Amino acid sequence: MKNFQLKAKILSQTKIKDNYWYCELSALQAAKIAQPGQFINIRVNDNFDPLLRRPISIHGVSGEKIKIFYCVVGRATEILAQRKKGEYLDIIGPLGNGFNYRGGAKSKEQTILVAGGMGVAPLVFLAQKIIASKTLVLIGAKTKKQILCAEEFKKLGCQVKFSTDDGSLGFSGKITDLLKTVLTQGISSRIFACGPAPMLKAVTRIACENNIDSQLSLEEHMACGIGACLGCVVSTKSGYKRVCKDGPVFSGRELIW
Amino acid sequence: MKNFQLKAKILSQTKIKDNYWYCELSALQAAKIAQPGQFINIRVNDNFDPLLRRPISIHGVSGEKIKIFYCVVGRATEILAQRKKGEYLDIIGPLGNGFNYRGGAKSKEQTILVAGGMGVAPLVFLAQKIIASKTLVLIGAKTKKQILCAEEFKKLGCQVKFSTDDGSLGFSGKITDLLKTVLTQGISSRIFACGPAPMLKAVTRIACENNIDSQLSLEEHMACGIGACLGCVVSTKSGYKRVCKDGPVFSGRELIW
Amino acid sequence: MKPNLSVKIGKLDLKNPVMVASGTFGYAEEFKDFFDLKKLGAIVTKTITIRPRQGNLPPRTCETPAGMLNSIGLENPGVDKFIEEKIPFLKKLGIPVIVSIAAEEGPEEFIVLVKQLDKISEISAIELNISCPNLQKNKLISQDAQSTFALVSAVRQLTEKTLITKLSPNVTSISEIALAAQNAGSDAVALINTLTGMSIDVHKRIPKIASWVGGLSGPAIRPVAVKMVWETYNKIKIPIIGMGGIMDIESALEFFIAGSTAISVGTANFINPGISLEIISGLKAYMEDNDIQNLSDITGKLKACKD
Amino acid sequence: MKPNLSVKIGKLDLKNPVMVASGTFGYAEEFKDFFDLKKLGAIVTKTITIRPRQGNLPPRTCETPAGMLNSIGLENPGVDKFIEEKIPFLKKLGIPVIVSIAAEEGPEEFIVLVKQLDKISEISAIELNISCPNLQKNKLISQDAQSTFALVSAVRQLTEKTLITKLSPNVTSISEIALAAQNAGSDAVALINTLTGMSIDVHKRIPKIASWVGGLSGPAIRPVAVKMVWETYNKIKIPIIGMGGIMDIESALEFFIAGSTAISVGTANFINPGISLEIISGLKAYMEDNDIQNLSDITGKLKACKD
Ligand SMILES: Cc1cc2nc3c(=O)[nH]c(=O)nc-3n(C[C@H](O)[C@H](O)[C@H](O)COP(=O)(O)OP(=O)(O)OC[C@H]3O[C@@H](n4cnc5c(N)ncnc54)[C@H](O)[C@@H]3O)c2cc1C
Ligand SMILES: Cc1cc2nc3c(=O)[nH]c(=O)nc-3n(C[C@H](O)[C@H](O)[C@H](O)COP(=O)(O)OP(=O)(O)OC[C@H]3O[C@@H](n4cnc5c(N)ncnc54)[C@H](O)[C@@H]3O)c2cc1C
Ligand SMILES: Cc1cc2nc3c(=O)[nH]c(=O)nc-3n(C[C@H](O)[C@H](O)[C@H](O)COP(=O)(O)O)c2cc1C
Ligand SMILES: Cc1cc2nc3c(=O)[nH]c(=O)nc-3n(C[C@H](O)[C@H](O)[C@H](O)COP(=O)(O)O)c2cc1C
Ligand code: FES
Ligand code: FES
Repeated sequence: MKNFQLKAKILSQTKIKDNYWYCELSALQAAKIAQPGQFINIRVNDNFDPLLRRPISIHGVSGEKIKIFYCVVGRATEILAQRKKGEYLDIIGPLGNGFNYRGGAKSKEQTILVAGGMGVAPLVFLAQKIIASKTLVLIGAKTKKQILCAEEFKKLGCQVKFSTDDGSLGFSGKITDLLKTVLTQGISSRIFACGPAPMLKAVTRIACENNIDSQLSLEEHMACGIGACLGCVVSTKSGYKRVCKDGPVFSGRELIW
Repeated sequence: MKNFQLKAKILSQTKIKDNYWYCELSALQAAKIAQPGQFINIRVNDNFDPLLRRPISIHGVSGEKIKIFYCVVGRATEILAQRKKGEYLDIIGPLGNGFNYRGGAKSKEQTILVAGGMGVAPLVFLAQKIIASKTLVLIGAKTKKQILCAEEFKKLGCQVKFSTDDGSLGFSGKITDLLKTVLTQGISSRIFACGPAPMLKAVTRIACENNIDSQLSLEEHMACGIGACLGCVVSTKSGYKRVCKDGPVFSGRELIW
Repeated sequence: MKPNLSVKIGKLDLKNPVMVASGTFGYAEEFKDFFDLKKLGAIVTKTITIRPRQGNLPPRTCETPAGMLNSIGLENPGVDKFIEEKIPFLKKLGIPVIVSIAAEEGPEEFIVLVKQLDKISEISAIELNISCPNLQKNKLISQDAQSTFALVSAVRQLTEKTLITKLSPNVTSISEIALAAQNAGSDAVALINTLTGMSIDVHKRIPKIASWVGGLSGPAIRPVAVKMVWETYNKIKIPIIGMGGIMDIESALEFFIAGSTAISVGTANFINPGISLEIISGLKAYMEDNDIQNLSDITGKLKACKD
Repeated sequence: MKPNLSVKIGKLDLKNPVMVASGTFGYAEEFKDFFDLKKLGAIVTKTITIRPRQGNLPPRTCETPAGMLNSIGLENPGVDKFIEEKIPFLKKLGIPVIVSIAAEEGPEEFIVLVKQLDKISEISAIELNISCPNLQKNKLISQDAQSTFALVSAVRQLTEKTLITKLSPNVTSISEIALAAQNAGSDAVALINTLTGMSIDVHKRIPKIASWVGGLSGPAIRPVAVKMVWETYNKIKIPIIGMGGIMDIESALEFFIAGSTAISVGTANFINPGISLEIISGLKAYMEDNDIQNLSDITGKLKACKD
């Protein structure tokens, strides 16, 4: 698949709540071919501090638009949030290998999406592409306030369940414990997950124990984002692989946690 | 005189023309004591690139307001111009020793202000403080379009003459040749000048030849702006002096060009 | 007057002096979407070793002010697989291919590698990476003039191909090492490799990259690199390939004026994959604007400051 | 639990470990408007020499990516005028005053200076600046372990005051030089001084600072400095005063965790004159948040990365 370096116009930039921002970019060439699980690599300004681009998942696509959903956690995301509608962002994308969602689920089996924290970002895009009625989304966070994108998933027709560490919404405890419970209740054929590394590790193990396919979207610190620097590797059964190029989505079967 | 480090609110930010910007800051403590010829040292953003503050003359003061007038010539001034009304700028000031304008001109003698290019910036503030009816302002630039602040000086009641390299306005040629002509026509007691170094050098010589006091506002690259690093020195008869602390205004008599 | 951008490095004729730095351009394939690779002056490949190397544990990179640290640890497929899998693509580009090589254990590995690569006609030149900070060694070859001389001399006897010696900035005097390389028969020197550096996550109290220490690159190190090029230019006669924080045409020009015959773009490839082309056209424009016919008219032509 | 910020450097008891770096704080007067200077752990003065020095030609500073170059050339009033004019103000502050000294021509000047300063009770410690890159010398004392040993040994015999040796990063192995300073009786080492660097105005083709080469400081060099502190911490026993690009509490903490007993704030004073106080309070907050009683509980306490 081809990558593009584009000057993408900011079509909208909206604070959803707290540090969470939703932004739409005009990036026709990239939008046309983008797949769920892929990301764009954004240069937030023209200076050399911050120096590197920042990888942000593609949260959705419509027409010429690429939608992103991000959290301000440090300097680059802070600068990104200050960029205004009408300005241009230098982006590269769509990058990486997304979720392999085609085929898959047999008639009665459901697909489970497991989203921890910001992990919702790529999964909303994925949910648009698969049959919503057969999709169960688990969204986990520390507390109710941090539960993200529930409405988006519901609008798409997915069934949504929550877990919060403090029990303020849905299942009280870890999202992976909710996943275990859910797996005992129905027939699931595959799990797609995105979230913090410890969560993904646990999801992989649970999927494995239940003999279900899992696909995990990983994060590693990236310098180039295009597979050139070999900076962003993870251990797999066939040696180190690059999260940016060979991933960010990996099958649970190949990863060595 | 005391210096302050302040978070100054941007009260207005206006493009005058081309790369020239006029900006008003709320900085009560600094405004209260600011003198013509002094400057403020601005941190244009929170990142480390650009790293250093940028010195900008005080263009005027009213109440809590400090007014600046600047030209976008590089990265820091570009970022400055992007900062919006309502945002805060980290400034230090008022810094340096300004023009010594008190006393001075005897009854029939006039004061001459010589402004080359952006050199108008501090001289407008100076013109407010001296008796306008006895002040002649020479403004020089390459071409008519680059003549700045003429209206400001006129409104204050100063007599204004122009020089342009291409003759598109006023005297055709160098501002220093205009100065020479002017000096043959009336009795002048003192010259205040700000502009490019070669102009200031010529002004110093002309003033000296005519036995008139001159005060020049100099520029040097500054790291600290508060006299600590010894970076911004110029040669004077009593050795190197710091532009930021001992200047930026120096008497023509002390400078060694 | 059309400016002439061609330069000569040893036996190599480059149509322009802009190359890409080892380790920052993979084996070129990753960049094919971003610009026409044929326009590059030359390509320097990621350093290879005899055996395949897994490289270091992740995390391998982190950002620093105007720079980055890396500790890839020379992950590479090994020379045989390199020849088999990477050379065909590089060959098709029809531009000079400079292969960077390193030893994992002892200098004799350079001998083995050079002998093998010498036979491959698609390879235009060999770069001796004796300055990689990411192999846990006490002292690098390029941190000692005698070791540098010995290594380069030994290799020189084995090949007629253009030999480039890549130097480390982590030394008291880089020009002494460059001189040793020249005296041993190196056709050119490439400088600088990364400065050793370290960055700490103060909340977890762990280093930000798993191997503790890494190599610092990017605009942060440019003044150090420019100074080293200038110092070396004044001491040696062979061409210098300058690099370290080149981000745009202006910073590229700094290196030419300081004495580089050619330049390499490194970290900038990550931020702006098409930057090499921008530099090539910027160079043309600069030469035209300044009535410069040949690059040699600016190489090392730094004058004193005065009013 | 109230965190204890005090540290000991030789005979010096500092109420907190935050000092200001030589040459970046003048003789303290310039900063009095910005914060209560009494709150500093110690002040290191601009380096002085026996005779007054004019310093280098301007321009003396320029900006670089996340850094700056300087070539002040040790402009100073000379030791006599320093004692007469600067000590009275410093004395009034009531905090430890560390006087930095350098030689213009030969090492014997250090002897003269130390003898003279030894008699002055207001001076708490002496810092030997054997690493200033802005005196046009071929090789600095601190670029050679033997010369460092010889100089420090000679000076050690002349004073009971705390002796700090300031080291240059422009060396192959800074920890070897630090070891030499320790073995010669230095009470502490301060690192790093600036990296030599150069920056070019490509339009005029002249260096941006008049002396061609200058010293690079600021956040750009931080990873190099942190690495050198860590390397040195693992080799010597005397305290390290760490510096190089400290801009805020986080970067200050990097230096403690890498092995510094105290830190110096340099270039950051130019950007945020009150930064030292912010670091002192940030340090208190960090210790409280992490239940740390004494600074020594984090000094050099870097752990390996792992999941
Ligand atoms: C494939 C991928 C997809 C992502 N998608 C999203 C998303 O849709 N929404 C979202 O909010 N975040 C996403 N992230 C995370 C996002 O990239 C980081 O939050 C961002 O880079 C932080 O930059 P910062 O300067 O604000 O914070 P910093 O202060 O630099 O760092 C904060 C954290 O972000 C990490 N980080 C910093 N730079 C990089 C980099 N170049 N590459 C990878 N990680 C880095 C740091 O390790 C640190 O843990 C994604 C990351 C990856 C790898
Ligand atoms: C006392 C004083 C008063 C000034 N008043 C005004 C004013 O009222 N309006 C105005 O438009 N300009 C003024 N200047 C000039 C202004 O400071 C520079 O234009 C500005 O710093 C350029 O920054 P930059 O990043 O945009 O450009 P750069 O790309 O950094 O450089 C462009 C030019 O500005 C000079 N410069 C850069 N940094 C500094 C620095 N830290 N100190 C001094 N010079 C620097 C460079 O040497 C170069 O010639 C003044 C300068 C001084 C010393
Ligand atoms: C991620 C990364 C990997 C590198 N790998 C190599 C390498 O394999 N061999 C080598 O000689 N230099 C390697 N380098 C050093 C670069 O070739 C170059 O010398 C250095 O980065 C300075 O240039 P820059 O600041 O433009 O990046 C690497 C640099 C980076 C950033
Ligand atoms: C303008 C300037 C002047 C300096 N003068 C001296 C000096 O006189 N003596 C000295 O030992 N170090 C001097 N230094 C070096 C600093 O003390 C410090 O070691 C170095 O700048 C690194 O720290 P930083 O990055 O925090 O500035 C100077 C640094 C700067 C920026
Ligand atoms: S970030 Fe460079 S290979 Fe993945
Ligand atoms: S800028 Fe530091 S003394 Fe003037």
